[in-house]
Amino acid sequence: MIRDTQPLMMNRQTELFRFSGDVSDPDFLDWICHRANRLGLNGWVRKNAAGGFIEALASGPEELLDAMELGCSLGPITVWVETVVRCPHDSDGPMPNGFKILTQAD
Amino acid sequence: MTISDVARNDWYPVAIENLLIEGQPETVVLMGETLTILRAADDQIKVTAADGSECPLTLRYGHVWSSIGRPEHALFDIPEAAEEGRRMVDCGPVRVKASPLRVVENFLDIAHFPFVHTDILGAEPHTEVEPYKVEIRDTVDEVWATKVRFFQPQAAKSAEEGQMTDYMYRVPAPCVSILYKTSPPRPGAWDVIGLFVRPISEELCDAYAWMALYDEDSNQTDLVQFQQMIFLQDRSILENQIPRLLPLDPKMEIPTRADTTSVAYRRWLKRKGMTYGAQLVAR
Amino acid sequence: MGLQLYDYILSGSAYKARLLMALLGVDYQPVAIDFHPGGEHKKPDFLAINPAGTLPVLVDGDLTLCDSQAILAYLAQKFDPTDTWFPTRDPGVTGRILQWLAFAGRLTDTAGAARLHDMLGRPLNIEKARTNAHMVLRELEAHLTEQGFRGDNFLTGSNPTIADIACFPYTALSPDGGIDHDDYPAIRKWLVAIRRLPGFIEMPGIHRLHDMRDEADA
Amino acid sequence: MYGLLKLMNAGLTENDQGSDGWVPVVLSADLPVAGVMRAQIDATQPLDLVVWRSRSGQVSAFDNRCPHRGMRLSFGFVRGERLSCIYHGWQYGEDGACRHIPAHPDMTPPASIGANTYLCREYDGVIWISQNADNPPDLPTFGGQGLRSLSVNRDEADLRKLLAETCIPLSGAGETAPAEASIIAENQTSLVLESTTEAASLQLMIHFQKVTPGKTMLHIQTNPDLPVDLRISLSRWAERFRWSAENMGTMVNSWDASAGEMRP
Repeated sequence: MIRDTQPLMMNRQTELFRFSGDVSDPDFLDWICHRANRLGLNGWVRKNAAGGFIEALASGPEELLDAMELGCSLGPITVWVETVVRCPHDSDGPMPNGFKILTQAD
Repeated sequence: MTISDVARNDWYPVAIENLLIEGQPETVVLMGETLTILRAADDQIKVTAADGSECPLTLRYGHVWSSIGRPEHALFDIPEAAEEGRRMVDCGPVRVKASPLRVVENFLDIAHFPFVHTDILGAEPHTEVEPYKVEIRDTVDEVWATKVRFFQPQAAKSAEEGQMTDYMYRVPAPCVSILYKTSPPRPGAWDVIGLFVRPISEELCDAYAWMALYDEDSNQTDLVQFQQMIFLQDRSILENQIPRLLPLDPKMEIPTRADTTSVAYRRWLKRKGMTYGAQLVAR
Repeated sequence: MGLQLYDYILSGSAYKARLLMALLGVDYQPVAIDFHPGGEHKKPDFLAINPAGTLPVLVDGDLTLCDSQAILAYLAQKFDPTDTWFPTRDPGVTGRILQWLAFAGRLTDTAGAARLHDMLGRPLNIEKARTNAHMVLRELEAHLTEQGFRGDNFLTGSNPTIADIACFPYTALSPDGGIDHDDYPAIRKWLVAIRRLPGFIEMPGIHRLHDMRDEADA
Repeated sequence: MYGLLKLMNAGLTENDQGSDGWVPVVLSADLPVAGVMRAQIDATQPLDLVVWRSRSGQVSAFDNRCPHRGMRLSFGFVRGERLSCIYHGWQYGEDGACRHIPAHPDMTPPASIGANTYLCREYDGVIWISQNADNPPDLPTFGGQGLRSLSVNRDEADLRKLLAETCIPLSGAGETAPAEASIIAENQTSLVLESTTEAASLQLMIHFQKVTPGKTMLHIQTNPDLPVDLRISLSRWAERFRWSAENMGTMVNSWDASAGEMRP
């Protein structure tokens, strides 16, 4: 069903999330993407193979970024998120419309 | 199904100590097993399994606690129970057709007060949940939520107007939640309300409320019935949440900051491997 | 000394008396009896007041009434100057009201018993109780459907009477005993009509109608 | 001459394939303004739905599960054009989109947070639900009056068979020769029973809702403007039909003398 996009009255902000712990299940990326789309956030998620963690850039109102953190900190049963680190991100570049998974090639 | 060790080897409430009458055995079901509780002629209380074997026993906080496994730890401590001047109130078991974990989770929630406990614990338009602090305290292996504040329309019988009330929540065991709340007669002190849940099955439980209050005036039965009123307002919610098990994967849900305690509780259950009463894959 | 009501907060029968007194604006002194977990209603002090050991009990001076339907009739006769809650001038009307007061007893025995089983763990053949409760609710549904054809919103006419108050609690509370209202559209409308009465009070298991607090829609 | 009213357009023929995908869930009159109800539909994927009517009269249907924490929305309440969940008061518009989260009152929820919606149409006195957006409603037209809905603990197929095979006097007591009713039209969702005597003609349209296996809801409409006593008779006929269906027997072929009289 197509819905009108509502104007978000709140201040949008962009944050970089780092999820670490036992996060190797590749389905976790889909899970995060699904959560971000559900929350109407823009951005991307990718696996940081070198660092062994997942990182995501998400843009939206603060309350929804909090909801993003909460949902992902629990995540699917195959994953244990030990820590979530969030830091503000000054992004000059354009944010993707919607939320997507970046592959290693991206 | 197999019951995970963490669920088996824990303590659960099986009776109210004061209500056990000598020579009159009571039977209850704990995670599918029938237990018999008896106060013998020598005033000793015993809990026996269906095969006749004796079960572990602890008498504390007005309740008889037992287990179908072998608890390696003592029952959690509630230091306030030993404080002088408090009044202990046993509110009795209420049966709920829901996962015991759902019952505990609901007890940790404040955002429902204006809609479910209208004009008692909350009232519109005072619905905002301010940020509060939640942590898993590794040293004691407990979930704590502190600095919780919420508008209460009538904090005490004498109160004319509503006010912000302070709360703290503590989860010392998967099926137990303890609430600390500003004591109206002693603003600097906390009243303590515990919810002790006995899983009958994964989707059915008995919940015992217990209170340790600073209150010298109220009639004991009035206190019991106030607590029963609150809990019965929650019961129809608990029996109508889908799924009946508590999801450990929140894919079908949308927790927000007001649900921080709920998420911390579920994370803690997940880490402990407490899967009894939990749904592992979201549906 | 005024009215005293020996009361239990979770009792649908005691709620009948509380509800009618609220609707009539009658003051009373509630006396909480520890039905659960204490079983105080079966102990000597209470049995001295009501040998049957049931709740509620209404005491008004020298008079003690131990049946919720009788309490409703008494309260309406004594405190309703409009004579609408229990009109007795027309024998046909009176007869029909008494018929529904008796019917209320069947609700208590079926849906009320199922609720005590599911909520407080009282022993019962629960499947049988639920089946019988649905049979009773079907009768109520059929009657309310016919009342609807007549343009009447309540059990015996266009105004509520003690018949409605007597049948309301255990019908409204039946989901507490695993008996939902999905099959009963006329009952659903009737329950809402009672909850909309001025002066209505709730009890645990019967939430208030939050829609009565209408907000400006953004 | 109320009984001689003809169906303006029964909308059904023997070849009619019916309105595939549309399921009747309630008579319009049984879902008043600000009404909220639960409807179950037995399908390949069984549905548990909330159906509600806004202040302005609009009807909507969602999954009966609040996206926040799974509470059944059928316990909720309607204010204005929104349905609120009873648990934490999350509000949803008729399109299912979340409009307000009371715990975070200053935030405007994004349109992506919403309840799962179904097509919901009010048509000719009945509220219908469909999962299939590609399938336009082709619903029966009857122009009648809602009689009542009642649940029967039998499968729809059994009920149709029983209705087809059984001699069912629809007319009231006092008739010299109670007429037999026959099915004059039938499709996948509904059928029309007609009973004609010299004095009167009666039609009942029955819409079937599969609720759960072994349980069917009948939503019954009649000719418009029937007198009260005849409507009572027909309501009691429906009760007798249910009794008969649930007891596996044949229809009791006598009219309840206590039922209303039909006076030409």
